[in-house]
Amino acid sequence: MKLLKTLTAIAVMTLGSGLAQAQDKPAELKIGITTFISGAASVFGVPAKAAAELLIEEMNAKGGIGGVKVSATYIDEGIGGDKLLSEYRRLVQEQGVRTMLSAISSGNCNIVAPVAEDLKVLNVMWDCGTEKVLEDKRYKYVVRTQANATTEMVATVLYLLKTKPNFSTIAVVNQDYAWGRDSWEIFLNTLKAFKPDVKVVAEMFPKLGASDFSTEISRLQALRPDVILNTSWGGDLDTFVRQASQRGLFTQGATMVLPLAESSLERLGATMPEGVIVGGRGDHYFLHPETKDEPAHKDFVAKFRAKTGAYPIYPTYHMAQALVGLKTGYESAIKANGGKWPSSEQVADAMRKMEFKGYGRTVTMREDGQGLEAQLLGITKRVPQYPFAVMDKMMLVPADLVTTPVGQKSVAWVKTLKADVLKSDRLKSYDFK
Amino acid sequence: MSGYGLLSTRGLSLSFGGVVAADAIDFDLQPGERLAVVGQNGAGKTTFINICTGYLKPTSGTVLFDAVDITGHTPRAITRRGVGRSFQLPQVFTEHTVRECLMLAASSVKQKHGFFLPLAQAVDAHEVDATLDLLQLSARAHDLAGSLPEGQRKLLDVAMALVLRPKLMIMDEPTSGVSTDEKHGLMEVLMRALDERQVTSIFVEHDIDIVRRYATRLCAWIAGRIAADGAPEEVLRDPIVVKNVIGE
Amino acid sequence: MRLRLLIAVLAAAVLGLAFTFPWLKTPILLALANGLAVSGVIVLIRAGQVSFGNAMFACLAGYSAAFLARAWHLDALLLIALSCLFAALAGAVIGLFIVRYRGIFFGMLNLALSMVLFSVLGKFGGLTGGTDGLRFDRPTLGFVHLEREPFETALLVLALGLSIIAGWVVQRYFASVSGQALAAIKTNETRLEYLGISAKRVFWGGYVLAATLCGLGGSLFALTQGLVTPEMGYWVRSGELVFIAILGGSGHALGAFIGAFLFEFMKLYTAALLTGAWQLVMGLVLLVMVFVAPTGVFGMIERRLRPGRSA
Amino acid sequence: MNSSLFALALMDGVSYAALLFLVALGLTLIFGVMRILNIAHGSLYAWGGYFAATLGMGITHFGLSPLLGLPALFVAAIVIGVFLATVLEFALLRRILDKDPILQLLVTFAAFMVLEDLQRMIWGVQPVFVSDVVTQLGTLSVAGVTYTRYQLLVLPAVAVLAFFGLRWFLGRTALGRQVTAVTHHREVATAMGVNTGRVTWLTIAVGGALGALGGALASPTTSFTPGIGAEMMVLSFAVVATGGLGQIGGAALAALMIGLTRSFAVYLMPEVEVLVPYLIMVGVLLVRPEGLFSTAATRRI
Repeated sequence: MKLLKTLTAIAVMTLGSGLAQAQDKPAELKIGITTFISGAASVFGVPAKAAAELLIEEMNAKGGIGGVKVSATYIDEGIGGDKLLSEYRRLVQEQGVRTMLSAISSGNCNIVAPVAEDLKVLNVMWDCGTEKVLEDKRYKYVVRTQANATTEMVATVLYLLKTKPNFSTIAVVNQDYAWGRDSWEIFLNTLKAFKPDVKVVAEMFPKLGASDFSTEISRLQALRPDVILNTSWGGDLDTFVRQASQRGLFTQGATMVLPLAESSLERLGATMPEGVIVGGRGDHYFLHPETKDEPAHKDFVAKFRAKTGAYPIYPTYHMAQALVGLKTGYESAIKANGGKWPSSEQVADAMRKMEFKGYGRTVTMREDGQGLEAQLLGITKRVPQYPFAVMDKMMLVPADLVTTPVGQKSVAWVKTLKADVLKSDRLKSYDFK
Repeated sequence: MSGYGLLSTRGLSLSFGGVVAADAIDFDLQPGERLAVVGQNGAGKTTFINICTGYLKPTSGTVLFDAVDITGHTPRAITRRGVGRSFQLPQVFTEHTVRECLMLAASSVKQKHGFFLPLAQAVDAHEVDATLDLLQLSARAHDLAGSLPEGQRKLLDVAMALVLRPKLMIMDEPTSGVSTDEKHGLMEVLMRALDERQVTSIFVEHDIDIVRRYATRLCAWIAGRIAADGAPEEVLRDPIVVKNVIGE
Repeated sequence: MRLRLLIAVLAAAVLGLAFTFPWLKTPILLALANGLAVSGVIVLIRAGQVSFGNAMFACLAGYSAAFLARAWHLDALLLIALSCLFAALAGAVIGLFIVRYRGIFFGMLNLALSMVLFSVLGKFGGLTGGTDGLRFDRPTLGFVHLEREPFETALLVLALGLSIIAGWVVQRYFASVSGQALAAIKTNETRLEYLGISAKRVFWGGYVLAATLCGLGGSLFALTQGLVTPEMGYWVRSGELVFIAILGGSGHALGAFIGAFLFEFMKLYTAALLTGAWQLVMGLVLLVMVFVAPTGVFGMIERRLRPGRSA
Repeated sequence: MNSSLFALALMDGVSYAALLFLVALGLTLIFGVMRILNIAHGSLYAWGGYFAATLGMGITHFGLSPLLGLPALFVAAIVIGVFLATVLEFALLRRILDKDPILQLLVTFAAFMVLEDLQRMIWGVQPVFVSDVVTQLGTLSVAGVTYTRYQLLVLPAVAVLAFFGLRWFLGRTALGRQVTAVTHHREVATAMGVNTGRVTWLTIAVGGALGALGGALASPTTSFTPGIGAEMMVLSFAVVATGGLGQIGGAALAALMIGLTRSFAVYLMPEVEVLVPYLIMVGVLLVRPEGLFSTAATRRI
């Protein structure tokens, strides 16, 4: 009766965890965090997890959220969408978690959002980019504490046009999955709004986790486009940059646009050449021109380096935003609730009408649950202070300029963009200091 | 050329590499015969059997069974026409019991390959038991075929062919790998079985006594050809045979 | 017979647990879905063949269920039936040429085909939702609209019933003429031919049955999750199915389900207790099984049940 | 597609095929002697790459001469390859020779899973690479396209050397002949007094080293991340099956077919790129069920 033994064993193990409901102030606030611990995307997930541990510890030291200590359980997104879903359910149904921070992967956000709604748990999308999830369906329990793909891509186009107004051809090498395809769609539509006559000379979508881009690079070298876009990340991006620089693709005069490369700068070290346009999916950077000297930020960078030996990258900042956002949301909900502990919907509701500040500019939340987060881009530069490239000629793009208004669809909206956005005096530029 | 026998070949040739395994063999077997085949290893005995039962395809020539051209047919098709075969290395289902092996064979006669019809119900038990008795395997009926000693494996090998009710039974060295003192017992059982079922038979044999005792006709194979063919005694007296086959 | 009793007890235990601890429903459903797919794998193992691509049929069934659900909002029962049918058809077609192969080639060809499916599903995102897969809304079950909880309960009972039927079918098949001939493929195909039985046709039958069972598992999996992804067909998934078969024991359909449950809970608790060591644990368990108990857990139980004969 | 692009695709294809071939060669060699398809071979590739990268970092870290870069790759490959292969052989493979092929396959599958996680525990999840070697060797320009000497010359050269070296070893040397003997008929070889145990171990060591070498040589141009082993393993399977199990020449041809078709696909129809290896494999096996170079052996009955 081995099976029966196992089952009863589990039964006993789980007997304790009853259904911790909202309303009465709980002993601790259980939150579930999904992040990549295995798989290629763990280059984001693992640092983000480290940041979460760091920040939750700090938060609890300062009394937690509304006087309640926070305890986090982590789920590995690397196990695949379907397994993730059952883990997610287990956390909610078995351990009675009512607050989830999920997810990194856009695919996983699309998966968990409806389930969260169905299970009536608050789900904070803390890092995923897909704009569709909040544009296609109105959610009650789902919010996002950072920008979305549209904001990021439109800002990237603006920065490209600011730094290199005159070009006629572009080629793209994106990972072959939702993010790679969608980000290119938005980018191209936006670009066409400003430059209707731009010519796309090659669209290449090597598979996610590809280990060899030689052929793509040869093709790019033969085609010699003015601009090359690559929105990939992690190992794929590293490999591409390395193989490209080994083969002198960077020295051929094409402007390389790598909107996620902020997360690879330290890893790539000397391999990353100067003059490449890089971004970090938001306005966060350990050398953020406006916040790098704020004590809180400095403290975070120092602690994070002490813990992991590396500088924080954008996913760690997104994690920080999610946690600060959650705290702000809970506390305003508690206030609204006359000091009583709020229900998930009350918090979800409060999180739609609040402002909060992580380590970048203040993020404003909209009624559709989408956060308005400014965007920071720059051009790589070598400096003696760091063994890796840093961002120079940085530009901060306010989110409202480049984010689809509530109720509109990005694909349609970006086509309506007018060139005068480029002249906006709210686009602030900073050099590396 | 006379008319065709039960099994006939015309100009049957097969060569792989440089080796000529069958060299324009013309051969006729009449119903009721009990043909022994002698010849040294590599003389082409097994090759001949393999061609006749469809395991190998000849480079040229034809094989006829019951005056029907079966050249190059699959072993399956030829078996269905009524040619049973046993092997030098017994081919049994080592992970089935002796009885299951026979039942499986029996089931194929009826051509019932039901997905749900249990094997036991698909075959006629008497038939199976009769064959088991006939080849003195009843005692081992419920042992795994893989666990049988060589001699009984040989019997099972034959039994599986015999349960198909063949017109012709071709046995490749039925007594090889069996100790000399068991050989005669084995042959007795086999021959009784073949008589009772009135099956014409061909058997490859090295032991001259056995040939003398059981064969009605003898063919001597040399280098892919039938060097001598006739009544056992005269063939065994044939000097070429004495020189190349018996080797005295 | 004691085996029947055991099955009854286990089935009761499963239901009992599901009702006592609602959160267990999802894992139990997944285990049953896996068990069904694995009972298909066991059929192939009977013939001495192991496929490193059988998850493709689960994947195909899952996607067809998802398509049908999105296109016509069919009832869950219909979805299961149709997607199984589809898997069966796919198995029949692929089987036509794949039954010519044995051993490593059989395994590798299945793997290759499943990888083709996997890549195609990932590539043509417009149609298949790409690597993110397809979501579909909870369908009616027996033409009744159900909330998540009752839906899961109903689905669980249904899955349990289907599993018992499937197990019975498989065992019945093993005892049948075709089933016995299938087992003979493992030991002596030549003799099979010399009995006038077509090994290929027999194997084809087994392959189609295996595909159908995997399809059944896949459709239940899809209904449980309301989501299908190409991952369902990735070759490692097929590897897991074979792993489960060895863990549970390939001698009896029950082994498939025992294995599937052990697997599911191993997974749950490794994920929770030793995150990041899942493959390590799985690998070690597999090694132990192969060397210590090649007949799997069912093999051990069976020896208890009838001390006389050890298969 | 004009002739210069054709040339480019050709060169990309060849350098890709070179790596593929090295890995597949190891796999097919081991199969030849043990009749076991070693699924853990993919891990050897990954470990080779990671270990080479570690050595490379060591070189830069201790400020040793960068000229050591290239030799270091081979050292890494041989050390880790022989080490892992030996562990596998003594711990597992030699114990399963007489087991059911299914179980054999599963044992190596298990070994693969274990090695995958161990590798993640040792080298973590961050992409790992060291590319100094490539930068030193410099580049050369063909039809206005810059190639690294490393990819264009070194990789194919190593592959060709491995191919003929192995041919020579198996055909001309006494030890090689023993290996061939074991490949053809284990029992007979043993009867003839060949020390099968030693020969087997030798072959596995060589095969393992080749797998690791594939990884080591890939490490300067590729980021090593978890999962890269599984990736390469499925590919090398496709190569070996297409070429015919145990067929060295077959592996070479299959690797070229797959490498070239893939790179042409990137130019002509990028959508099918990922499918190429599998389509080729299925296509070939449909026509030649035993793969390109081997022929069906009729069972003695």
